[in-house]
Amino acid sequence: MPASAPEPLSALHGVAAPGRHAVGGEAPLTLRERRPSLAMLLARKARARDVAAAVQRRFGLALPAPGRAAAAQDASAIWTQPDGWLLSADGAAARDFAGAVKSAVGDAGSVVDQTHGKAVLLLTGAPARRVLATGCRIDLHPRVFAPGRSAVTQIAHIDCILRQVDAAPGYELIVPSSLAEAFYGWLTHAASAYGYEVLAPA
Amino acid sequence: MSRYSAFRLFLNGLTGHASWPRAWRNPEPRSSYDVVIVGGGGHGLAAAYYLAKEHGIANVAVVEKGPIGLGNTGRNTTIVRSNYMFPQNHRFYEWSLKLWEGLEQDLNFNAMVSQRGVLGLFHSDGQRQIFARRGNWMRLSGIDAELLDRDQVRAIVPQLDFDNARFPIMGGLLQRRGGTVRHDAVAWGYARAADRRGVDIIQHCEVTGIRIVANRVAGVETTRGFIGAKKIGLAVAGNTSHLAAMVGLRLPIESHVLQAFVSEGLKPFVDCVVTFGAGHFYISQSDKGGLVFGGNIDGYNSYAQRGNLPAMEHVWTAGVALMPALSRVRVLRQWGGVMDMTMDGSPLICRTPVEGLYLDGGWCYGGFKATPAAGWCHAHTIANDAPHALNSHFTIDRFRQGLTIDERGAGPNPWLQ
Amino acid sequence: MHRIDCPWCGLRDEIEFAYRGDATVRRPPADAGIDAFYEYVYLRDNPRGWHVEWWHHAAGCRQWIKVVRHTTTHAIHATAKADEDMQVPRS
Amino acid sequence: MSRRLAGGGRVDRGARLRFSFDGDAYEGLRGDTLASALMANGVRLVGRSFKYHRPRGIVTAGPEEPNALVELRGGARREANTPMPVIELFDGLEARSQNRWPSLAFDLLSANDLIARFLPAGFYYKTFMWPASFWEKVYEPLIRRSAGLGSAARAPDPDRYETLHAHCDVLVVGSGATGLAAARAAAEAGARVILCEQDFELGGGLLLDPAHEAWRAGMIGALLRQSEATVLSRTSVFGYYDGNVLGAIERVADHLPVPPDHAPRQRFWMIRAREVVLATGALERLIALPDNDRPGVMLAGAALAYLRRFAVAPGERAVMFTNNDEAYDTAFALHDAGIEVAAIVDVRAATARAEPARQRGIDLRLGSVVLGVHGRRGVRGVTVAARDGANAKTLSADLLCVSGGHNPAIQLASQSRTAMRWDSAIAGFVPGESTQRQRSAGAARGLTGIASCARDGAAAGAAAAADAGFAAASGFDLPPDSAEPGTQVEAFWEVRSAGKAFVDLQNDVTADDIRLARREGYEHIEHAKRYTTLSMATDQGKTGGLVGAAVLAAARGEDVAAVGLPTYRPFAVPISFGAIAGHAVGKDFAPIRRTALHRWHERRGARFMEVGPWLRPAYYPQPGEENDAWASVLREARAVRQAVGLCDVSTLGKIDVQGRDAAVFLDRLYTNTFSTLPVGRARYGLMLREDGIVFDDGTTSRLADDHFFMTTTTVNAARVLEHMEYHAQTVWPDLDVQFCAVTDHWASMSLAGPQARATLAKAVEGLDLDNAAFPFMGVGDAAIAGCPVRIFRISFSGELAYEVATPAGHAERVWEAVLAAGRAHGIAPYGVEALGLLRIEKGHVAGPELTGHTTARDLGLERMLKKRGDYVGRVLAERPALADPDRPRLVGLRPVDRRARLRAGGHLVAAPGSAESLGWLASAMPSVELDCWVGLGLLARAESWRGKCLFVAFPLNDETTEVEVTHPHHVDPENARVRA
Repeated sequence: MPASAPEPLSALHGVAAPGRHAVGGEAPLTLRERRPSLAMLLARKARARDVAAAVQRRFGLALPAPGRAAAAQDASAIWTQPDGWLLSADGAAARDFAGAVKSAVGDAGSVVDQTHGKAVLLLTGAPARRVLATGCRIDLHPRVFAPGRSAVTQIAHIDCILRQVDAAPGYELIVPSSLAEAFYGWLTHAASAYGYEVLAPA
Repeated sequence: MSRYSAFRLFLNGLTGHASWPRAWRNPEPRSSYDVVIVGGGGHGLAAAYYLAKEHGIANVAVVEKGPIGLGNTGRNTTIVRSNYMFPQNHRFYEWSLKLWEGLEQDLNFNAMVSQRGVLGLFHSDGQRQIFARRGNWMRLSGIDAELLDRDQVRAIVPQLDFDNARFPIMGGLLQRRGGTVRHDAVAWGYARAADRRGVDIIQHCEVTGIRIVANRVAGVETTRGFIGAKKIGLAVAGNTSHLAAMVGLRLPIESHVLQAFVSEGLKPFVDCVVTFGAGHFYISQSDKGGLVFGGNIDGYNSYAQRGNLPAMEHVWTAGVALMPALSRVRVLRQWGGVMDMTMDGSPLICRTPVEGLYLDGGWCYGGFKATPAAGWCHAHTIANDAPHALNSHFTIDRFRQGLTIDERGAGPNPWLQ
Repeated sequence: MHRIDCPWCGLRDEIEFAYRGDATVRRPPADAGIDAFYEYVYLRDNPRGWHVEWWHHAAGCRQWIKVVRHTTTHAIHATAKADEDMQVPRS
Repeated sequence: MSRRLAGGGRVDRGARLRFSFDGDAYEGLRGDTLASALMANGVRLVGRSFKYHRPRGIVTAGPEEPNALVELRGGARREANTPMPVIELFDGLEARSQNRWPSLAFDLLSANDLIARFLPAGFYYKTFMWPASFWEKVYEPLIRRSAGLGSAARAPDPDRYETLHAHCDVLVVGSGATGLAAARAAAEAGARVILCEQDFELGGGLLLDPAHEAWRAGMIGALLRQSEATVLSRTSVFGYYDGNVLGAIERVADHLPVPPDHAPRQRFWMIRAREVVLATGALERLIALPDNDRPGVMLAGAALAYLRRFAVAPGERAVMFTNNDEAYDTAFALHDAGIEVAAIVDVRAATARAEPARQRGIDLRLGSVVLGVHGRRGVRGVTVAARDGANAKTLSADLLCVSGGHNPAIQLASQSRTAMRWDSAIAGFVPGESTQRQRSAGAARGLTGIASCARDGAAAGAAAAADAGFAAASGFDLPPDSAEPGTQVEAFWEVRSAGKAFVDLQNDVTADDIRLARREGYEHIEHAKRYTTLSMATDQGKTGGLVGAAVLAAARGEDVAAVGLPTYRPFAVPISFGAIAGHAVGKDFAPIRRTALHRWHERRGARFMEVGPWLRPAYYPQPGEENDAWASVLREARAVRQAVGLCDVSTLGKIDVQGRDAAVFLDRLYTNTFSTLPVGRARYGLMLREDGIVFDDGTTSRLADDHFFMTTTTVNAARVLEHMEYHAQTVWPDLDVQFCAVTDHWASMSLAGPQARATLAKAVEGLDLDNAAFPFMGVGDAAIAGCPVRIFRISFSGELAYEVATPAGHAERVWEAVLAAGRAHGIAPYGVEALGLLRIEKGHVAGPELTGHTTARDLGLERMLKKRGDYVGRVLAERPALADPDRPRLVGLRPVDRRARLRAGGHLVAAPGSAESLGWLASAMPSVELDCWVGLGLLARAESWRGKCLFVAFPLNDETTEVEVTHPHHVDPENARVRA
């Protein structure tokens, strides 16, 4: 691994152009690309407890239960499968994040870098739930899905890891990078009924 | 006496149609028959008809748990064709097509055999090559097939999406002799013709058991009592496993539900049968004007004659992707049939390990178009206790031997067949 | 539309899953011979009634789960993880 | 002549809307339907029937309308068979009558009516058989042209559609008194409620009586104040599916000339409901009597709707024909509105309504029937008589209102698999015990009267909410009990007399047709339905289906209850294709997968091709090659053979495999061994299905003892992952192995050609490419342009080649750096076509050979089958027919005439004209090395043909080409280049 690789291009580079797409002057939705480092962490057979302890020690992060997400100072995690989590980190912690996770869990876990394999979008605003409901088949009503909840599902025929980040509501949408442009096309089409603003990537 | 013709229709018209006889009798079952056919769909009725006509065996009963012709015969998309890849299949279906071509005169019943052409579309070079291999093989076997390019397809079905499609249309394989047949009329026509040759059609008579003596059939237990039989033919596709289990037989079959749909009646919209190659969709237009269409099975074991929304969404989406003008057409009805899905997508017409018990099943998507030939081959196999060359490949044993006939190459995955 | 209660993810639409057939058949030992593998790969009870079957949660947690489902009513009696034994209701 | 009443109704007299019907201009009001607006304009003849082309008028005021169907709008938005009573009037609306020629008033095909005696039910099954060839040529074209109703649009629909996935605790279908009460009770209990109403106004029957307006408004207001209640008008629930999932279509913009920007025309609500309350009401049924189809014959409830809701006089002089008390409401309303009611003809001997009728001075004829209708294009009079036919008398009238009683609208309940039972009190079928989480309420289960329906609805709503776990107390006023007695129906279906008595108006099915069907043995209701087409028209027999069943029952001498109804299948109302297809049409039919280099390929002008969900560059035309794809493909392939080329192979499936047992797991998946593979090396692997047929192939590398990097073919990537998950989770759950798809994380590119090493050496940092240090099948990490890369020395083309993988975000930078490094060597990017050409020359198998039918031996890969140890497919591959040495086997093929072209899909035959296929040509391409076409085929008894000639038959093109059978490796059979 070279000491400092150049800045990578995101799968949405040139697709998600910042700007307002208003309806009647309104743009109640915001859409922002996020570019965290991502790593899949899969516990080895019968080592889930060791993995959890190691992640707690290293990142101060309690690995979440099914259907949940958790966040700490330097990393956050989404449950994706039994004994499997998608971990993410921003800023300084993002550097060689997969390596850092692997060094933390050692032979208790298998770690796979997914930073370039996914695109991450943050959709925020009052109509977000309704917009997602045109493609997302799970119930996002606040009685059953709230900040801290996550789901691995399919939205508009595209595999998507979904996490609610706040009560605005705001949702993080993580999709395969090869389908990011297709997903972005669907999402903006759905959001066009309400008006949305694309913010510069965070 | 009761022959159908325009002249007789005219005469009856003058007398208020009061003297038309029953199309088939409603007899009480006798205590025994030479052959009992289980299943009063097109296949069972055809087998009985051909037993009487071709083999002189008229002491035959067809037992049906409900009224005849309301299983898969009455719930398919009415397509007939013989455009299969493998000779074991295309020779059989070609014989079926030949029988369809002479059926109405043979039965004296207009089943509206309409050879309007069956056009399968391809969307890539790879698909073109597979279609070419299939079409060439058909031609080697003497069956009509034409490979069309995009412009030739456009001339036949101009309302396809040639300009904005996700998977552009590159051409198609056309079988002009393929087409549609009025499905209900097939059951009625065979019933009437078999009845006139002495076959007893016994409706509302459900088989509850098969009596075996020394590994040989003795008859069927039914809701109307025991009926003795020297030979028994099962023609109950959709429920073949259920009947086979009565004699302890497990089969390489899963039952799946396949949906079909019909639109409101429209003035002529699409002339031939069209099959989408990039999605699961086929469509034709009935003589009444309804667009009849379907797609793939729902994809799970089911004996329920009804389907669900996901398969419906797939089929309709594919329909509008193929023909954008369909978008504002309204659809009237949705229904489901239960398919015997075999592990290679091809049927069974064969003897079984039980002496005197014969099987016609495993039809997957092919049951309706096979009706005449399946009945014909089933009758031959029963009469001779040996298959005809046309169905000699359709055995249970082929799976054990590695002689599967897998048109799609999907392997032992019925939900993909 | 079937709504399947994934033991990991909760109630989800049928489309997230791939149906994968009878879950009571077991792969025979490697030396069991052709007949045993023939039965495993090809022969099915295909019951009219309750059926224990595999559904692969392909668009979710990627787990193979067991579902006890009725093949004429489509009612779902229970779901379970791959390594759990399933009881089939009597009726 | 305006039939609009001076006052009343729910129309806005201040909002005049212009519209046209059959080219004639009219005016209506906001709040009208097309039906009410035409009626207000005095138009009675609005359509022609299906078979006899008889003149028809408006019969109902709802979607159950059998007669008044039109083509609505024009051009790409034309919509056939649209029932007038559901068309909300908008300014500029255009509609045309259908199924007539040349005009509605003068329809030549109405000649069918004159010869109707020769066209009974099923006549076509008995004729058109002679001569045989005439069916397709003569009879059928005639039948097809005259069949059908309206014409569909021919152009793509310009409107958009939307799907909405909804979840609720209680779904209420119908917004009459029952539905409003149910929805409010459930919402106030705390449940999430969705209320669907098919009409554009909420209220159902409440809309027909101003006395209920205050209660209706109060209920709607209360419901709208509930934050968890979603109230949908113009929304028809069409189907009840498993899992308590229902489908509904919201007509978002059908009442507007065109949908507003960004708005869909229709929205498909897929509703997952914990509990459902069906408050679908009841539908009035007709009575079969001679000429009961004449324009001016109308159901009693419809006449009331036109009068009260739309303020239109449905006629000037009415006769009411009924078997129940409810119809009297209509008669009295007509009378009170100043329309003359010439008589009420009641089949019953007595009624509690006799007194109010007589008070109004209406001629009440008890124990009487209507024997027939006069007037061809519209009712001019009716003949009435005692039930035994005595005292026949003709009354002048232009309106015959008919009420044969009411059928609960049980379509949805029936779809939910609820069995129906006969209720003799209403002479109709009502829902029995529920099988899903569903209950029917109000008129939908046979109740009558606003108050009792509202009470039933409130109870059903509260119970549904409680079953869903919401039991907060709720309370609201119900409408007062009225003094009106419950309806007293006498089952009465048909007046038997000379003439056509219709039971299915749209399909022209008469009571005689039903009796004919029975005589001929079509006596089961499903047979009778199919033989006569009863209930198979667009209205699905909503007004006459039960009447037909009753006529059949009488003919069979049985009860209607025993005869039953045909099965109700979805849809409760017809729904448009587009609404269900939603967004995923046209280019959006399936999401496109793009590689990280996609935009580079676009900038370079690549022609793309679809490979599964992916778009891949087929080739890169250069100036001068725009109209000659072959020139590009051959140039790119030549560059690889002679210099060096670079190909985007990112679409290959990539799977990261880790764990203590990773090697053991791979040994069991692949036919060959991976546990012996050294770290830092790659190996070609072959996978079988359990039935012994080849499944997939690819190269898998060992990165560490417990870490592998697997590749699959592009098309099988998902299936291979599933196959691995099946075996890891269910067959060998004891193995410690984890895996994860990394296809999208890594971009990969194949650098191939004699100059590949020189090119790569110039670009790469941190890896010694010397043949000894980095041999064929070597794997190593390095950097290019500062970006991390992993380099695999593997080859698909048969040339010296390296596959360079880099995290996708670096793909363009690495790709361009490699191109720059190769510029001096004449590097060319090459696409999938050249890649295919190169692999065919080399004799490597791919998709066209891996068809799901071929074994490892068939493909010449038997060396890949390990002798010991378990692996998937090992046992069944030994089945007799799969082990047969005569099976078709991979060979190379070249034309004997070196200029001849080979076409994949041709069959191999021993001699021209032979019908026996010995095998087939799977792949073919022009060689850039041999100066002729080369192909790969599968040929039976291949060994005996080696070096001999046979023929490729392509009868579809009338082509036969003589070919020589060769080794499959057309290029470099010794495989020296890849090791150079």
